[in-house]
Amino acid sequence: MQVKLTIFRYDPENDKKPHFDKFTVEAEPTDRVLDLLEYIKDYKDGTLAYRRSCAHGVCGSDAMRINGVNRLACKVLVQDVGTTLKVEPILGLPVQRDLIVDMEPFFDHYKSVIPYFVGSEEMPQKEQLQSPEDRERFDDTTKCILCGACTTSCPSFWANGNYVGPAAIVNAHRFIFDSRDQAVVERLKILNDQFGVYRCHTIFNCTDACPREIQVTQAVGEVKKAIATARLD
Amino acid sequence: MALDRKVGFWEGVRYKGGGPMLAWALHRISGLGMIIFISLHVVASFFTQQMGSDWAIGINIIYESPYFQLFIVFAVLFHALNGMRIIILDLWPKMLRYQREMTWLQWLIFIPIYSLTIFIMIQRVMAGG
Amino acid sequence: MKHHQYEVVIVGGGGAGLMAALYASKGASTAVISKLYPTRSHTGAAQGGVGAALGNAEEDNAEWHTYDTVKGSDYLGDQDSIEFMCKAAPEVVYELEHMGLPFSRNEDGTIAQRPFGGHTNNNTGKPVTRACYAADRTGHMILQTLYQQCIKNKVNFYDEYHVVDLLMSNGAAAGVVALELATGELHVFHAKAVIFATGGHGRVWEITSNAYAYTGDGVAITLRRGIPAEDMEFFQFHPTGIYRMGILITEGVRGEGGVLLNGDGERFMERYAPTVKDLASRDVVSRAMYLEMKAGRGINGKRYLYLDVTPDLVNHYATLDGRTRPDGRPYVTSAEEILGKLPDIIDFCHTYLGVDPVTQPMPVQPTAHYAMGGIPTNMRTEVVIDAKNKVLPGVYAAGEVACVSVHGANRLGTNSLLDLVVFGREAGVRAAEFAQGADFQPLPENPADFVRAQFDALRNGSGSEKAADIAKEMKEIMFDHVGVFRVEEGMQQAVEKIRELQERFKNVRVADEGKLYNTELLNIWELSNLLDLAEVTAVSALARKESRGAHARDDYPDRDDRKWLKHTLAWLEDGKVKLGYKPVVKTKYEPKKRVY
Amino acid sequence: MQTKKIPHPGWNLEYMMWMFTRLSGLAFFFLAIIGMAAALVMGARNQMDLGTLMRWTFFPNPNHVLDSNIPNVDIWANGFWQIMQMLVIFFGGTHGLNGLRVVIEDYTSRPAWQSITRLLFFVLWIFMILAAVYVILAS
Ligand SMILES: Cc1cc2nc3c(=O)[nH]c(=O)nc-3n(C[C@H](O)[C@H](O)[C@H](O)COP(=O)(O)OP(=O)(O)OC[C@H]3O[C@@H](n4cnc5c(N)ncnc54)[C@H](O)[C@@H]3O)c2cc1C
Ligand code: HEM
Ligand code: SF4
Ligand code: F3S
Ligand code: FES
Repeated sequence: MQVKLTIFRYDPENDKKPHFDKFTVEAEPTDRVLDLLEYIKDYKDGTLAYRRSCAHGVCGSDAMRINGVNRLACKVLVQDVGTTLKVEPILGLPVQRDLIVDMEPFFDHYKSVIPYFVGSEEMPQKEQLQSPEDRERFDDTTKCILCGACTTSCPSFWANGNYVGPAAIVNAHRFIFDSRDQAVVERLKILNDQFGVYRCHTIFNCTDACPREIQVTQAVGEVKKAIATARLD
Repeated sequence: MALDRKVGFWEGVRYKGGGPMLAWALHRISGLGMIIFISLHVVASFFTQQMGSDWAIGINIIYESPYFQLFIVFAVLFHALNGMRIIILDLWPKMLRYQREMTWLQWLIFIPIYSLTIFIMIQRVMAGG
Repeated sequence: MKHHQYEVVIVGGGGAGLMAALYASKGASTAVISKLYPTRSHTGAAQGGVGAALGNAEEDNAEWHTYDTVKGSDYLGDQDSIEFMCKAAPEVVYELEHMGLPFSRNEDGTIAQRPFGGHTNNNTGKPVTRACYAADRTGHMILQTLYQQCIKNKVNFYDEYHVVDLLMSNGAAAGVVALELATGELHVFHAKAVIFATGGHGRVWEITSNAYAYTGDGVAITLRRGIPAEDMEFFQFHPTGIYRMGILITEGVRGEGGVLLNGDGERFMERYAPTVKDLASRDVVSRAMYLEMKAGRGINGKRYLYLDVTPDLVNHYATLDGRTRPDGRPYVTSAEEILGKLPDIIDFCHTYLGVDPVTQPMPVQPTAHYAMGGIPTNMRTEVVIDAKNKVLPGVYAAGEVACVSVHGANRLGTNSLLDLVVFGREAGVRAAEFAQGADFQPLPENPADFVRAQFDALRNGSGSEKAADIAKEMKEIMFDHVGVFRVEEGMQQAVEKIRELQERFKNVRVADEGKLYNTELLNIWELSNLLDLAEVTAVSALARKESRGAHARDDYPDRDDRKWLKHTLAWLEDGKVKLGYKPVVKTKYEPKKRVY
Repeated sequence: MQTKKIPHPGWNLEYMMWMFTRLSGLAFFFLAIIGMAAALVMGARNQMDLGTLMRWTFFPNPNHVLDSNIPNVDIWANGFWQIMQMLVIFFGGTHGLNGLRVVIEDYTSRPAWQSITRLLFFVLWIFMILAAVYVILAS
């Protein structure tokens, strides 16, 4: 079958303004959108720039807007999105070239929420015990691959780049609800802030966009509740 | 050199969000609608009462017009129902998994009530009220 | 051109690189340079588990682990290194756990473990639970945890900097040259010690589980600088890649009781490995699959087989095998258990195949997976450059890019993640030690010239050839002739073809003249690396006239310990491959016939 | 996982207003139900002009229902309803003005702007409450 792609192009060295390029490629229904981009880069226009690595949805390189929603190009098949495609960079981060955006602000927010385990520094003799239930409690948010699809789908983040964004909250949640961690309150203090959880208005685009099917809004909600009630449950 | 991060209004609108995004937009619009209306109204009442000034009457005419009433009923009803949904979700974040169902339910409650209201209002207008 | 100076520079931000960074930064100023954001590294794709004889659920010990690894390596692994790694395993796993790694748990709160191919109880020969796992996302958790700890310890990162050359002066490391993707600018990193941790090169083959980024940059760079590559003919083909896509389906599926079936619905592994059956080591299973398909017993005669984990079938065979849980209860699984233990696999199958593994079998074929070979190092991760193991001062390698060699001719599942953390740590510690006792070597004059010449060649080609065509032809010929099964003729053809492609490559031209994010330039440069590695692989393979581990030849079906119990070293000199050999380190395990 | 108590992460404007928004949201429901029931009992049934009904419900003030055809509005003018009116106006005004503040702060990231808007809102809020209280007590 033939697939028509309209792709966002912007090269700061040559273009004043972004524009769209059209390509038509032959494809199988089970091809990934990433396969089409690869084909275009290989045979039609080598200057098309985007990120990719694993090609199966686990590294988080290729979040982009495909037909109006954030997706990983390697995790949508042609048969899922149809034969006319519009491919654009994710919103709310500066576009550096074509589909590549500057992820630094995103990672800065991530780094601001103590996204690491805080425990004792001693060299361990054995593992710290944790029951399967306690482990299960934060399983969902351990899956995050930092692709940025959630944060850049969030109207609150578009409006205000200071908002830490759902991805950062998801990663804080991963530690807040880990029974072994010892910096829970510090994280909650950081998120109990104007640019923390309160900029989330349950818009849910994040959950819809998450390629790892993390219940992002639920994670944000659980953090809000933990702050509101000073309880973890 | 990179393109600005600003997301324009239309850019945002073009993002294909789901029902909850629509609900959020409507919640915002209705909330703002109500507060602006009420503020004006309070100020107007104040002036009417104090100095019987005329412009308050002008405002009263606006909000007594059927179109405005349609809007304000919509705003109150939608905002109340949607607000309730948000409060429930805040209390039980686990319900967020059933978000889709909740949104359906909300519209299921909203539509009959609002239709009935419109029906009554139209009836009144027809009856020459 | 910008200059930077760090005592230790680490090339690669995957599991090995980050582990090295954590340790090196404790004793020396350290920078991690990575062409991908560290969290995009391929370690994140690893699924099944990290091997360590914790003995949490049943009896196990490091000795058994050592023996299994030696046997798995088809006796080509260096036994001192293997012993070192297996002994260190429990300790690093506990360390990872203390860094917050969310392992799955047993009822008693200890780290959960599952069986994996080739890992056995040495008394009974039955599979043992040795792979410590976090659902089927173990690599993801390791990568995230290490990155998180690096943030905590304020490690310096240069993300999306593509290292393109190694600098040496006076026969020792002087630094690296890197291209900053965002600006196209070249940076020179002046360093006392350089650690390579750039991962593998599976993109040489057509069907592969490996990422686009797996282009063997580390090995290619060092080859160009006169450092040999070791055991390149040994490349692991994982038995279960998703048909045509190569996406990996973890061995953990078979660990949970999944079974391979041929077109007749027969569980053919019983014929090839009567004791452990589907859990034989990977070379054995891949070869068996190849034979089945060759005999026309693929599904509908096609080149794939079924991997089946539907609970009924699993329970049926578990009963036949008399399989029990570690506590002695008979093994009975359920759809929920499978969903809980293999969530990502199920997701992949839904997304890419439209198949639900809980009710349907998955179509699989062997897929190029792991480089046992790489930059030769000793047990201390120091890079060695000849048959006498002469150390190249200041250059280190760890992870998949290195050949210690702990995997020999065939790597056991779960041993790679272990390799990363054990030798990554070792590299960090050693490099920092080295840096404390050494001075900076002077930088060579015009340090970026060698790289500029390479790039200029790519920019000024005639343009009569397309890089994509060359890549495609290379991948196909390598998969067909230097793949699971190999014969003289085929490999000869492959070598010739690769040489032809090398020639044609000179006519390739980079169309993109921009500086910012010129991904085309880098992709084509990476292709030149792949071509070099393909050539080295094919030549090394052609020379080795025996079958051992992943190197399985139709024309020499037996292992020949008398002639071939030795490591291959390959140099690239003036575009020609020169081979040499060095002995295998043996401590207590004498080579035996390998049966599972 | 069991419920675990943790130290409170701290009170601040954003936290308090978040809580207040939810609580006042709930309160509106009760106020509305009481107000509406009373209005219906007291004669709004015969009228059913929605605008009027709503004004009764939310702001039961004689002033408010002047243009209805219910002659006797004196029963509204007692202490109980005055308190109800004040509650409604306090909750409504605070909830709504705070909502407006939230919306504006969603779209402004400059700290300087923020202090100005906050001050403005504070003044507006006080004025609105005072005005409403005055209207209630004066009628
Ligand atoms: C699908 C899959 C499943 C696997 N499952 C398991 C398993 O269950 N158990 C197990 O033990 N092993 C498993 N493995 C193997 C194991 O995951 C890998 O061998 C291992 O992760 C390699 O780690 P690394 O640190 O060496 O490299 P990587 O994690 O890949 O890191 C390489 C790093 O080098 C950087 N880099 C590369 N080239 C350059 C350059 N030129 N300049 C700068 N930086 C560069 C990259 O950006 C990246 O950060 C699996 C592998 C795959 C592909
Ligand atoms: C039953 C009645 C009401 C309920 C349950 C309710 C509930 C809520 C909730 C939960 C929010 C927070 C939304 C969020 O954080 O995303 C909110 C916001 C808001 N409310 Fe109400 N509310 C009610 C009545 C009112 C009234 C009467 C007004 C007007 C005076 C009002 C004006 C606003 C405004 C302006 C906002 C901010 C909108 C936004 O942030 O998007 N609400 N309401
Ligand atoms: S939560 Fe999901 S969408 Fe957001 S960064 Fe993580 S994986 Fe991506
Ligand atoms: S889209 Fe944004 S507003 Fe909240 S629910 Fe998700 S973070
Ligand atoms: S390429 Fe890795 S997530 Fe798509």
